[in-house]
Amino acid sequence: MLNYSNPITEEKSYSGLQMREVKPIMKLILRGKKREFLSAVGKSLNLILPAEANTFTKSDKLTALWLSPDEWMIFSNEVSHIGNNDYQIENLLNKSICKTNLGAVTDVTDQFVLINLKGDKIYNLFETGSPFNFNDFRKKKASVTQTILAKIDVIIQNESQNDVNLFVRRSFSQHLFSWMNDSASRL
Amino acid sequence: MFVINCPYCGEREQSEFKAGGEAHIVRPKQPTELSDDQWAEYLFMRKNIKGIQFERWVHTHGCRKWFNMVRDTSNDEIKAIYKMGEKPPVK
Amino acid sequence: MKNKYSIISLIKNSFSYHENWQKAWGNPEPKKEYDIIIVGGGGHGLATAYYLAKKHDIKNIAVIEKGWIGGGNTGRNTTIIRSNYLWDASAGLYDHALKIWEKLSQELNYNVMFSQRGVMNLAHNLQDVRDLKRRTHANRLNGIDAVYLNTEQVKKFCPIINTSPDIRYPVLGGTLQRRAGTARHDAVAWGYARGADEMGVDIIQNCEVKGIKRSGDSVEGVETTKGFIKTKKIGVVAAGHSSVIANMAGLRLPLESKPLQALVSEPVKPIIDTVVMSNAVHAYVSQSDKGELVIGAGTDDYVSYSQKGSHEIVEGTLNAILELYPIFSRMRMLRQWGGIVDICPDASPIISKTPIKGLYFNCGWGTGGFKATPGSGDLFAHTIANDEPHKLNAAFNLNRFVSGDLVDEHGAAAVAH
Amino acid sequence: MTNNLRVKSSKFIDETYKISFRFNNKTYYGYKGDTLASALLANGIHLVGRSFKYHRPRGIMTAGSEEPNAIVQLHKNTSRTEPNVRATEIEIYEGLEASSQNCWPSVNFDIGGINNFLSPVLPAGFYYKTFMWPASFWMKYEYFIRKSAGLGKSPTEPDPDMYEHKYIHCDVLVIGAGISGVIAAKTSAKNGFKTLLLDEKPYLGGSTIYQNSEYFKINNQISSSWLEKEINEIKKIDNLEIKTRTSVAAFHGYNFLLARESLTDHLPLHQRYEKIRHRLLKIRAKKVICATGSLERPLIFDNNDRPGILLSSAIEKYSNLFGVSCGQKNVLFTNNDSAYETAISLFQRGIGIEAIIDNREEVDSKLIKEIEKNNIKIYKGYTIVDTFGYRKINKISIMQLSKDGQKVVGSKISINCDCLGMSGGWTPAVHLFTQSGGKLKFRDDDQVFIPDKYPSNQISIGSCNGEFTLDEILTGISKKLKDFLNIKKTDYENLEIQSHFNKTKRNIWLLPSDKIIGKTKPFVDYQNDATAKDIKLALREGFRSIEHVKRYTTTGMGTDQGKLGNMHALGIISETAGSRMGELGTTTFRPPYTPLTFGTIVGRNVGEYFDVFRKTPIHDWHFENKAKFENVGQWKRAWFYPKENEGMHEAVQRESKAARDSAGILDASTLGKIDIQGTDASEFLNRVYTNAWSKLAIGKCRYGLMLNEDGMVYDDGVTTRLDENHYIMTTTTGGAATVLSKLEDYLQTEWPELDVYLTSVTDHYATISVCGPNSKKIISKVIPDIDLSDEKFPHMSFKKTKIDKVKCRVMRISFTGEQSYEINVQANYGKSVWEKCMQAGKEFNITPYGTETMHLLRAEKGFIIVGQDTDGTMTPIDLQMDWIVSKKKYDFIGKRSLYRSDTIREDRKQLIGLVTENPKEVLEEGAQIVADVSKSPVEMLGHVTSSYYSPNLKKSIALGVVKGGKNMMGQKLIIPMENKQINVTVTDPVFLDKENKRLNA
Repeated sequence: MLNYSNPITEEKSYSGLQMREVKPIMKLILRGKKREFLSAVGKSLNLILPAEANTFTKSDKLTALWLSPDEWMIFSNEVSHIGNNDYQIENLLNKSICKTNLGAVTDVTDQFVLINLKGDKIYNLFETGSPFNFNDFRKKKASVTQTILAKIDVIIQNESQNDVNLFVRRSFSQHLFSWMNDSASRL
Repeated sequence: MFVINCPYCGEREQSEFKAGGEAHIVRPKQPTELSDDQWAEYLFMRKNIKGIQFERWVHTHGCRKWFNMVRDTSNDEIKAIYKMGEKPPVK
Repeated sequence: MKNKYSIISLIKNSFSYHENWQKAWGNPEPKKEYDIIIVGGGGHGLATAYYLAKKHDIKNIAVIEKGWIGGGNTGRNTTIIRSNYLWDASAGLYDHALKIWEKLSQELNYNVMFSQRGVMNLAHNLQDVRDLKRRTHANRLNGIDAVYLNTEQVKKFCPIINTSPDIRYPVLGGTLQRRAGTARHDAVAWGYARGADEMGVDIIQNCEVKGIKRSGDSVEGVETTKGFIKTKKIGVVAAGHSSVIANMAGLRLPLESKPLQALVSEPVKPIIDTVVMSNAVHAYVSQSDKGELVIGAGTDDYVSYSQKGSHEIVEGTLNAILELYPIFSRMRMLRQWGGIVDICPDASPIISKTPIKGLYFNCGWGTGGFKATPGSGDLFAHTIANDEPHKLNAAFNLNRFVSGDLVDEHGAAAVAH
Repeated sequence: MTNNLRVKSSKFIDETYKISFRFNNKTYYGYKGDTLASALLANGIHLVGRSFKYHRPRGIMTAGSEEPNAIVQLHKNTSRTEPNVRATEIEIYEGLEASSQNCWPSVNFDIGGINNFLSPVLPAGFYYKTFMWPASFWMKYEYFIRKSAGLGKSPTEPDPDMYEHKYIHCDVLVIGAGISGVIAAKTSAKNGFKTLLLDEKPYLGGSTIYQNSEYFKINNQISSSWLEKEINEIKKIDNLEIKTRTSVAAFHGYNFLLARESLTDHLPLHQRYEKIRHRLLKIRAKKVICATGSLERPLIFDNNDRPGILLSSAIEKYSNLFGVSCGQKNVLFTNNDSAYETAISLFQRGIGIEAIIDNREEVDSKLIKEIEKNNIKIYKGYTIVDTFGYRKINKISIMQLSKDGQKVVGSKISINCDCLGMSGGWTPAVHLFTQSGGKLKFRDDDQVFIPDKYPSNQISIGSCNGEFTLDEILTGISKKLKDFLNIKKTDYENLEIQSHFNKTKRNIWLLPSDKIIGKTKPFVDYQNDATAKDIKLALREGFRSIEHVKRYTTTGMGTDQGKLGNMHALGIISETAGSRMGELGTTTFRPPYTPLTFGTIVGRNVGEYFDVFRKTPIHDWHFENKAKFENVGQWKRAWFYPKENEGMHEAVQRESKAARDSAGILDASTLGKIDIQGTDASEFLNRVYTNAWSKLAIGKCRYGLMLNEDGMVYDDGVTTRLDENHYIMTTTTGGAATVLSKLEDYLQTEWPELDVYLTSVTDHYATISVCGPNSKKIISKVIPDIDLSDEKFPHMSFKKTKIDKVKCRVMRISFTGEQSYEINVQANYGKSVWEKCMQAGKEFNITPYGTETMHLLRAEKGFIIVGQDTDGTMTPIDLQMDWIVSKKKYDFIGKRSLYRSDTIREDRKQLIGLVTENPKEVLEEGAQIVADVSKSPVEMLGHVTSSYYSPNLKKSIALGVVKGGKNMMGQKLIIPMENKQINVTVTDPVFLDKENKRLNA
């Protein structure tokens, strides 16, 4: 079996803040513009993609983040097995979306690293490196945003109060995690 | 540092965006039919207006969508923002 | 004749408490007609008028300035002067200027404080090294003094640079042009103004051009806030506002005007005695005679005439400064400001005739026009007087954007594997 | 010395907390709450520094951030040293060490003081008129000029402190916590707005908080008591954040502001470790309320710069707030009622007042009556004409003013004194307002500029809006706040105010003297030694605009940015030139309001966080195996893997040879990868690449070249057709981001009709390239299930497969000319697959190679590297890659530009190969290429773009671009080096295996 080496191996804990990578999490980018695309995805996944900007929707198994008017990221709520990256959902979507020319499905499981943050100092951390206005974001349910943190592109998802998922491209993730720890150590 | 109202994501800081120059310069459909002069006009010549300019921006660090902006280049006041393909607002 | 400036005249005037100095330049009302009108009273425009009067014996000239002379990019730049350009055409142009700089204080009888403290350009990656070596070889063959330095030589020439191999983008080497340096920007404008005024040039400030009058494909004069002024030849040297003037004449130029920022620190005793430029990490620094660190930042990516740029640009520049000079962390930014620079797609200027007879443009200097001031003025004067470019500025014509024969100075910006 | 000038205890000073500090190598004591300035004054020290040009002795002039003179060097010769620190701003702390600047050997005796005697020949701009002979001597003159200029000394060690940024988004930002600011903040926060209140000082309440006079009351309470209660209340409000020691540096457009929060500068040194020193606040506010107050104006008369001359309001502050008396024999000089407030304060504290000089002739107010009642002499209608005392003022001369204020009349009166307070009225602190783009208007009554047009959602209130007296401030504030915040009512609707301030003022910018101006030194800019006569000289010499005068005389260019003197400069210019003040305009106030350290601006983005550090999934392996790394964009790529004692050359030779002789392995994960899907994917590729794509079979790969619209090569890479409507494109490492955004741009703006989706998958895959004659054997061990035969898996084709259970993609493509396989596997399995390949290749001596070897190998095959062999001026034709430019396609990006008059020239620079006469001689990359060295200047034909010693060909090879090179095969050319000439021959750029036999070997 192949060894699995995810980029962030340590869980970090500070007063009011815990950070760790959650893996392996299946992640797919879905692209499409047509109404049929949305309904096909809905049927295949039993999940309605969010139409409202900066929000996400959720089913038992999956979460769907709005990224742009024709782009979503869906990811699995539970971790999957190490050593197997053949995803049923991807195959299903390939059939219902790609083969029917309704849109595109791309596996980005390792394109993005999911870092989960918990605690009441999450936003204090973000404020040290992100220009985004989190005032409403942190209060609003099911909010998601793409922005910059420490000069790096990130997707931030407000899972629930004091529980946030952050997605960052893998090649940036160790640098960002180190930066976040440096910042967190002084919050 | 502007606040830009992305037509898809809402108000964001300028640092999430990139500017793309003058808007509504349509790429010629038949470049081979153009003279060198006409091609140069498309390629390089710009109005570079001091005043109300129509220009393109992209939400690079957000939804990656291009859109148009009407901005007064003399004081950087943003007058309007509209999506690609939409008609520019009349002055 | 103006009274000559010298230590003797200073002492002499001190006895009369400096009450008897003459005006450096006058404040005339515009005449009805001039042989040549120069639009734009920055360094380039004033130098153009000066050389027209001096070398081409045309005295009936007006320089029209919408604000105050030297108030645009001349008075807002970081005053770096060098001629170590890659392409033959550029090297010819900028070295022509550098040679004039070397004698300018004496020529103008005005101390422009041209200080040949050397300009160093740093390399931070392997492609930088190739590019700088390429440039150095080209410079040498073009007769321009330039040498390539390895990291230790860089450190020796400017000991405060952090040349540790452990920094994010270590200094891998650099080039040095010793004849290069800095000058006092205001003095250049004022010195040319005084010289031009003495030969009869009218310097008209607070006079804005509102229109270019044409008859057929020739110019007839300019509409200004002080009325219509007739002329057969107009030389436009309006920097960031070139397109505005061009639009008046129904002309489009390959220019975009963007904010460029610079800043100075509080003055301190001498700490850096040369000019160091780093393209890769975007940091240009020198120290003025007053003791301020003079730091050039980059341009923003949008068109703006507001003379304001975004804070990120300044922050990014200081970021790079601290990477290369960690000792400056506790130095303080005293003042920051913005200018409007007109940038050509190939990052080279235009000194050219136009399709309109009698209308000439000198523009597109981007972020680097100051260094060319004397050469640009001299060659533009030649172009206007003879209705024909000098061989040194022939390559900088408008037609290159049609033919494709660009002078691509920024093309060498590398995108490596 | 004891604190003999500490006259009265103050609640702002903690006299139980004694602090020792050093100034000019002597130890002194002060109390917690003192600034360095107040502590020095308490110790009887006025002389703090020397001026910039004339090295005149200078003392403390103000009690705030506008201080021009009292600037010191902190902690000389240590890593925490800092030049030009204002003694009036720095709070003393245990261990503080300060010294005077710009003087030698000491501040009391400074050799540079000789400049004061030379001053007759050093008028404004003297340096423009001299130092020109002999011509070559400027550098020598300049050496001495530079040495004598500058103020403090730059640090010479890295900064031990840390800095941080914080982004704040608020509804209402209130700048300044004086009485107006406190009222505004309370009103805003109580109405539900998320409010931020900032003040540069360590305490709240501005100047009202130490106001202790019965003459100024609110609701029948002394104004300071009333305000204190308000302050106690606002501290309890939830959605109000208050930050003291926080100075707003810049006010940009769209209500974006920068402020510096100073966190440790007031702490004893040993308490600062591991703490953030400054925090740069990046504030975006929906609304901004400027309550920035006002600055007292000095008065301009001969020798108005001696130590012991202060602003009258500063004397009051030192006495009321710090309990320090600046002198025992005070004289106040004024043109308005403010100085009488000071006088009353001093009087109440038993501090001696010798006299008050008031340039107004007939004035009367309750304040003045109070002074007169106490038998303090007031000289009405008088002006000071001179002052005396070298290191400290000891005497003044006064004379009567003529009716029109233009002359002095009568005889001189001398008055002894040890301290002089000046009050020239008040200047609203509109700096931030104008920075934001606000336009000012001039109010003739009291000669002040006040805000006129607001460029963003903001207002100015209080004295920065020209409301100087308590009643002026408080009567309008309620309505203003209601309008601005759009609220119905405030707590301040019906305040009862008592204010006994007579507003008359006699403004004379330059006070007349009995001497001709040429003999006087009336300073306008103290720090830069610019006097009124310098300004007049500039005007005489034809400098007309305020900016010219400012630059010529250096007025307002000091570290105080002319906060005190700029108005006087304007006034003197307009009086001399006969123009009206309002029409002259003002000089531009540029950010920052008070200087900001570079460290603060940069924050934590130093050292390892200077820039992002991107790593491939296999990075750790390279690191463990001692690779040297090369920076490529933000990536760190393995450059070469030296074995013991190997230098780069040896390592690269070994790696290159191994790759061709047996097997090499390269981490190519940094290449950009773009997933392209959609029914128009083929059409899209047709438009963006120069070659045709429609007929590419599924499962096949093709090399593509991308141009800019100007026809110049922009990027290249291999694209694979995965399915009918599905491609995977690779780009160069450096080009990945720009290519994707360029393609998106075309899709969204030019070709929205195309059904194409682009998604970056660069980071999703680890890309492992195994090349060499044994690569097939190695891959067959790693992926046994796959048929690797040339028939089933030929060059330029692709297969989906699995390694163990992990799906991956394998392409048979080659950048080395060797048979070569590229495995793309999900990143988290990348390192494992790499190790598996290493394991499988062990018997074949599989050799990891880095970018340097990759560059060498591809050069042997004549493959270009975009950015190294091209420089933005090369077309595909120039690269001798005509074959890749489709003649059939109607259009693609850049096509039209290939047919311009210059791009079709035959003698453009073209890519060629070069071999040296001496096969051992390796050319320098970047060296120029010429045909003839006899002519001068030498005509340069081109340059060497890539150059290596090829261990496989056992000779030096190079690529270069040469004018007309295409038709120069076999021709001899010269590489002219500094000390020698190297003879070379032009060859085909493909040095090895032209027939491509090795691809299938």
